[in-house]
Amino acid sequence: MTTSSLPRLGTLAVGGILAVTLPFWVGDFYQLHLAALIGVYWVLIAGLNLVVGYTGQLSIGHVGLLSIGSYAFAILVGRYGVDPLLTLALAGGLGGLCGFLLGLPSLRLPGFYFAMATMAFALIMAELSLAQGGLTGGGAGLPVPGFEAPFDTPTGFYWLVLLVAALITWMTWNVARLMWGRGLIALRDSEVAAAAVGVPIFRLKLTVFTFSGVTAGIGGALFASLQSYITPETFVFELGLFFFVCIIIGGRGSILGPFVGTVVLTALPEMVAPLAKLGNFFYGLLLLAVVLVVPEGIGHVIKSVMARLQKKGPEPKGLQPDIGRLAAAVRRGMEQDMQRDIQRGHAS
Amino acid sequence: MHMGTVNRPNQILLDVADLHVAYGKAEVVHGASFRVHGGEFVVLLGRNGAGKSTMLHAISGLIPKKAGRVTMAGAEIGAATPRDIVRSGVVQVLEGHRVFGGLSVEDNLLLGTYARASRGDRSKLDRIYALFPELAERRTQQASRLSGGQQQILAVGQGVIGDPRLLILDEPSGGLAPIVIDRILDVASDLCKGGMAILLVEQLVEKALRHADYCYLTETGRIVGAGTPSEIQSSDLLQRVYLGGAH
Amino acid sequence: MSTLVADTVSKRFGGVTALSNVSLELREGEIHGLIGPNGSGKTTLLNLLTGYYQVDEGDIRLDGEPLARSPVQQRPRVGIARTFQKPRLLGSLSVLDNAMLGGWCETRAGFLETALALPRARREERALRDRAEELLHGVGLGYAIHRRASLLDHAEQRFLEIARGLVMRARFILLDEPAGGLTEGEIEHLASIVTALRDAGIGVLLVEHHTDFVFSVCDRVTTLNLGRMIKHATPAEVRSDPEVIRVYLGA
Amino acid sequence: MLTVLVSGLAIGALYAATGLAYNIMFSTSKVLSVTTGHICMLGGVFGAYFMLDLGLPAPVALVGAVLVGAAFGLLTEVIAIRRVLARSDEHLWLLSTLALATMVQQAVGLWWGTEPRPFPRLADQDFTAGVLDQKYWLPIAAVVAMALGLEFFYRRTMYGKVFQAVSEDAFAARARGIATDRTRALSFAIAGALGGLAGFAAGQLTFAFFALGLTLTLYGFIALAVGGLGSNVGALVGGVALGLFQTLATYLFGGEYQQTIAVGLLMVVLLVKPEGLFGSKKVRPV
Amino acid sequence: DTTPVKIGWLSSLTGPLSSAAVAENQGVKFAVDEINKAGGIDGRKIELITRDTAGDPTKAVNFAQQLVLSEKVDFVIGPVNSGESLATVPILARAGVPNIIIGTVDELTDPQKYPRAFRAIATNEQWIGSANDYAIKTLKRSKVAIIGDTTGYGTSSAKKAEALLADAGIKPVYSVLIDANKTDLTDEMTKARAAGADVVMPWSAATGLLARVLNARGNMQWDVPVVGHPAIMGLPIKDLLNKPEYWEQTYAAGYSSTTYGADGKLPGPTTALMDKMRPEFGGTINFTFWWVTLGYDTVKIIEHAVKTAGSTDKAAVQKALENTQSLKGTYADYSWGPKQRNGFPDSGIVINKANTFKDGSFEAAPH
Ligand SMILES: Nc1ncnc2c1ncn2[C@@H]1O[C@H](COP(=O)(O)OP(=O)(O)OP(=O)(O)O)[C@@H](O)[C@H]1O
Ligand SMILES: Nc1ncnc2c1ncn2[C@@H]1O[C@H](COP(=O)(O)OP(=O)(O)OP(=O)(O)O)[C@@H](O)[C@H]1O
Ligand SMILES: [Mg+2]
Ligand SMILES: [Mg+2]
Repeated sequence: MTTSSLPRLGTLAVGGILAVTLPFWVGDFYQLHLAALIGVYWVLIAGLNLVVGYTGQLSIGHVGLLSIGSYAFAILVGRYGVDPLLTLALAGGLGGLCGFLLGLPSLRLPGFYFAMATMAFALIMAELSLAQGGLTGGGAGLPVPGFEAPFDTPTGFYWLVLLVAALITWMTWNVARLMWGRGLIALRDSEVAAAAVGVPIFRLKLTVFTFSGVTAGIGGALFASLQSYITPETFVFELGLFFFVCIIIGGRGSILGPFVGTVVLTALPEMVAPLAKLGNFFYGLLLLAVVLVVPEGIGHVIKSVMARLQKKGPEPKGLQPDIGRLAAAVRRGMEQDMQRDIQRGHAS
Repeated sequence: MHMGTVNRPNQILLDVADLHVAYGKAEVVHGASFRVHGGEFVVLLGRNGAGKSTMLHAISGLIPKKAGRVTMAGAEIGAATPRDIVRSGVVQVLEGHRVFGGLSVEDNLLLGTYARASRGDRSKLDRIYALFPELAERRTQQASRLSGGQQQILAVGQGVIGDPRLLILDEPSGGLAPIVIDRILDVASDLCKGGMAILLVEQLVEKALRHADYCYLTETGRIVGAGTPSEIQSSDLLQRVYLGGAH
Repeated sequence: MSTLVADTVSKRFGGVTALSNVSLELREGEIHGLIGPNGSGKTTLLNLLTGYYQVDEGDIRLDGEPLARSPVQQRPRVGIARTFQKPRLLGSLSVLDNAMLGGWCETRAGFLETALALPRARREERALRDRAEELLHGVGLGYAIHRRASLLDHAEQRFLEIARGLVMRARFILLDEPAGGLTEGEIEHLASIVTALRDAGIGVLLVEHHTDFVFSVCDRVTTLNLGRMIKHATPAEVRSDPEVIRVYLGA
Repeated sequence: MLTVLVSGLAIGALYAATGLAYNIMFSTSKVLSVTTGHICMLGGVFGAYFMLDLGLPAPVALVGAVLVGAAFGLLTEVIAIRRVLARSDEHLWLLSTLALATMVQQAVGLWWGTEPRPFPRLADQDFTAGVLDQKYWLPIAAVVAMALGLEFFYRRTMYGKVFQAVSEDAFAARARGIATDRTRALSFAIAGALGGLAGFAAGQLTFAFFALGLTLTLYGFIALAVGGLGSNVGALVGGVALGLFQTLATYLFGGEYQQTIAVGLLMVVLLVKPEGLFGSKKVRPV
Repeated sequence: DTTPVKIGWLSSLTGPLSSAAVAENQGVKFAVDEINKAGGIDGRKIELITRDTAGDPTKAVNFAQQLVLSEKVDFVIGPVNSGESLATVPILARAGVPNIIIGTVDELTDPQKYPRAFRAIATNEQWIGSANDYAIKTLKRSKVAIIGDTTGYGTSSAKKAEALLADAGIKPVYSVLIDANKTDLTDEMTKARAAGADVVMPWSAATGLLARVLNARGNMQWDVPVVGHPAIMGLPIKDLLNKPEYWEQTYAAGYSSTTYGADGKLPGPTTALMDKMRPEFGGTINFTFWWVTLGYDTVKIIEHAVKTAGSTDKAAVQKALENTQSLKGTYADYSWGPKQRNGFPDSGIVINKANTFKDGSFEAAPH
């Protein structure tokens, strides 16, 4: 919601070029695989970030929506031979629909209730995928086909993921910086204030939650393809927790922060074997440390470091109304209002 | 800087010496010293943000002090817990009608006696109800359902029922009807006559001074003047403090 | 002329009758004071006008259109803004963003339009930003536009809430104890702002215990006691009314 | 069929106990701790550890389990709650308790093993007693004792009100001479002790199993939400209702949709009565 | 050529169901050490690269990618659990790396799709089939109650069991899936009895569930045999039983390699390995020893493959394994063929009596 500055654009450009050219300079294909996995996770997390980081709705069960996208992709492409790219879109649509249906009752619930409802949803999805063996292969799971050329190689798949991730990131960035972002943060910080300015609370929550369902569905399809085989055990509850933790550690109300969180939390345990052994203990410890030490998250730390770099002098104080300006602005507003009414009157 | 050398009758009850308080790195009270004598009605005046509430919170042990001595009836309470400070007879009514919204009016009042009687002292209720009849009418009502002003009255009642030796009132007039402000200040005066010392922070300077025995002026975390109400009113210090730049 | 009317409204909470048969007409281009003892129902009336509570009896009308059943979120759409006894702001956002939030109802761009940053979304954003900046300078917060709202002091928060209501293009703005905790100087600023709003044609409802302020700026004053209206007249008449003096002003 | 009812009652008692523990912690902090189920898990695991690995007699082990529970409750408050509440950001406590719960579960898994381990008999009774078996009535008795004890505690002291005052406005409570940190720690310790007791009493039913915690956290919460947050009667009724409902559903339709059914129950109740069966409505908004 | 032979070992050393993996790991490590001490395979040392997947399929996929793409291993052993194996097998197949399979799920092998995946362990079908055979032919029972759990493995095994029974013309009188952590099974067992079951067949790897089946049976004083998953013989079960005698009349598929003969002795190779490894276990063996033999054999199979192929060339290794007949191992004798990827012989399975656990091995069930 702040104006972009030149250094910021520069960083963005360098980051973009690095990301696009990654396959050419990365050490080996394993690292490319990791990069693709990060991208896939990010597709989901970027959408979830609007729900958790901006709207303050603590969904810890997005893994359930992820599994829907995954199974949809595996079944449609694997069994019915639907075009993978088309299925990617279909998976997004299905994820959105399920997000909508899940949100419809649960978004009315207050904080912790909602978190528990999403957790229960993840468990229910696991139950269903086991019980509906005819569709999902039950416990044995399903093989997942890859994409067609040019996305059938690790490099091609990586670029596909990158494209989708970039698109979704851009969309969430737009949402966050424009009017909707304010509305979402208003829901998070003060529902009373939100209602007072006319923000339709439930509709907003439902909209972003549905959007996060779409990204989860798309992410799920990509995830399944990357995994090449899915079983109910792929979609453990801890994975949902992981998404959530990425956002919190990254920092609420920021896009860069959760992205950094996703990268670090995905890559670190793979790179540092002892951490992998500790598994969830490590995530727990990290989460606790962040909550206690930097509750605003990595994103906030980055921001405040930047702010310190471009520090200005002491801030001025002292209310001094400018009545002339005020009256002029109010009058102008009223006139525009009247014109609008008149126009609307003509139209109707 | 003290103007008057007026005779302040009784023994020193509360003695604050060279108090410094900081929020994080920012110090907002820079060495304030003042005294309240037994049975005295003292008013602390100063503009918004001068640090009055901060001083009071520090006295009550609600926020840490950076430096300075606070004694109550000769006993050092600078490092004591809020609980011990309340037990030593200092009770503060916070600004901004802070009551326990989920509890009933009566339970709120009983909590005012908790520090001294851990099972609640019902015997004092009637006196409060007599002082504040609007509370009597609503004794079983949830405090959060009271209007803002009614909550403020309840907060004052909660302080009074604790039967302190020193009652600290931080802007009790906030959100009150003019007539109720007068009543509350009268009640404070009466309590004072009954032997309870009062330390009042107030924006309504004239009303406050009408009841006060002694007055301190604060500015940006310092005490910049003191004296009896008439001394204060006859000097131009008051004007300067409220218009800024009294140094 | 545009009016916001409470027509013989009553409101009960369990056994307590907070309001009974109270009527009030707020006209555009007028400052209307609402005073009364604590618990006399002022905030309740304000809550009825802004939709936080539903009326038990009577009606709320805007320009003759019934409004009583429309929800809170609907009021800003028809031009009714309010401020709170305790300011409700978004501490993590800048002052400008807080003010711009007031423009929610005017923003036509939907979610997808915004996500794809289509021209209309960007255009609306620019227009709103300009307008909010003007109004912030107008209420005197120009120096703090990019500050986090959580860093504002009490008075600044109050003024920001008013600016937010103005960004909303409110035709009526209802202020709940706006002078509470303000210094004399700040109250003067407040008075000049409120007067400017009236002169620009906005209707202002002022719920306030700071009687000097009320009597100096209001065009008309309504007094409540125990949920009933006891006096409705000019400031001078209300001020000298024996009943008002008895229950509210004191000697 | 009788065994179905009794075993439903027994597991429901455990849910109810978890719900009570939630309530106690909630009453001073407005925090719904994710560690609540883990407290019961620790009661079971440590009870088994004391008796089987250390060879202590049952009463000593009971005291030990209760103490471990209380210590963990205390730890939760000190580590995950105190600082977080001081910062007063809405939901940070959810994260900190989640973190602690994850760590505890993983640590117990590493130390105790991820397989369920046995919990010894407490009373001398043959295993053929059917519905009269101790594994059923011990948890039921424990939760009844807990409820009575709590009721007595709240009735005879002002703690109920003090707890609530602390949860609503800790700063103002301190101004009234309430030692808020200590009070909150006390409530967490009590919740921990009672949770430890419940986990111990249900040990034969659940075995000493590291992953019990998260399940109980969920079902205990559902029980509480159904019964009404903040109400102890609600926790009891909700727990028993959920236990019976679940066991009956499994009995009639098999276990494939166990969670779906439990959550379905919750959703229905919340949609009809958002504050739960015995909960109280929200207070004045502005 | 002295470059090391790189073996990737995807093990779930932590997390739920880690006990099998830990035992297998001992066998694997022992075999590697033994071969390396003896100079390696044709002079090439073995380099073992172990990755702990904690049973999580996503981690398993990552590590599988890492092993083949970064570490460029010559072989992969594992993973242990079916869920993770299902996910890694196609990846390893795509990379063309020979994979020694130690999961039992039938879908893991397929000569067309996964030509280089060779299974060493018995299949689920072999386990279930021989248990069914035992219940029907030896015990002469026909009214079967099947109990599965709601995990992936439990559901698919229960389904398989039903299918195999159907082939034998038997429809179970009672069949149910239960949450693996359900606290009490009295009602399910009561229902099974009411349905007239004369044998109970639990297909679940969850220790708690299996113990509760036996406890419920004992508490009800129901005299019915239980024939089921090998986990029901494991030592952890013993501790969870209300009474030791509840373990009577309980049978499961075991292996001839870890079954005491009529003379009270274990087969020669097993005894030999046990004696060699005993110092590592410090005397008695308190886990099912066949996990160790399996782990040991996986490395020996690789040794055989490299020796036969004369290199670690992947195609040559595939050829070598495809032409392996009756390779003598400790756990079993293995034969694979061009169309056969399951190397474990039917004859290697013996039904064991659960409560005869001694030194990690069992007695044969009565005939
Ligand atoms: N919790 C806090 N953290 C940081 N700074 C604070 C905090 N509370 C108050 N301050 C700052 O300390 C200074 C003194 O505030 P204080 O509330 O003590 O003033 P006051 O004299 O009581 O004013 P008022 O009349 O508005 O109540 C102010 O500048 C205020 O911004
Ligand atoms: N939600 C509620 N539930 C129960 N009673 C309520 C509720 N809201 C208001 N009341 C009661 O209605 C009466 C009027 O309250 P209201 O807040 O309107 O008073 P007010 O005039 O704004 O007073 P103040 O000047 O003190 O703010 C009070 O007696 C109050 O206790
Ligand atoms: Mg103050
Ligand atoms: Mg009010």
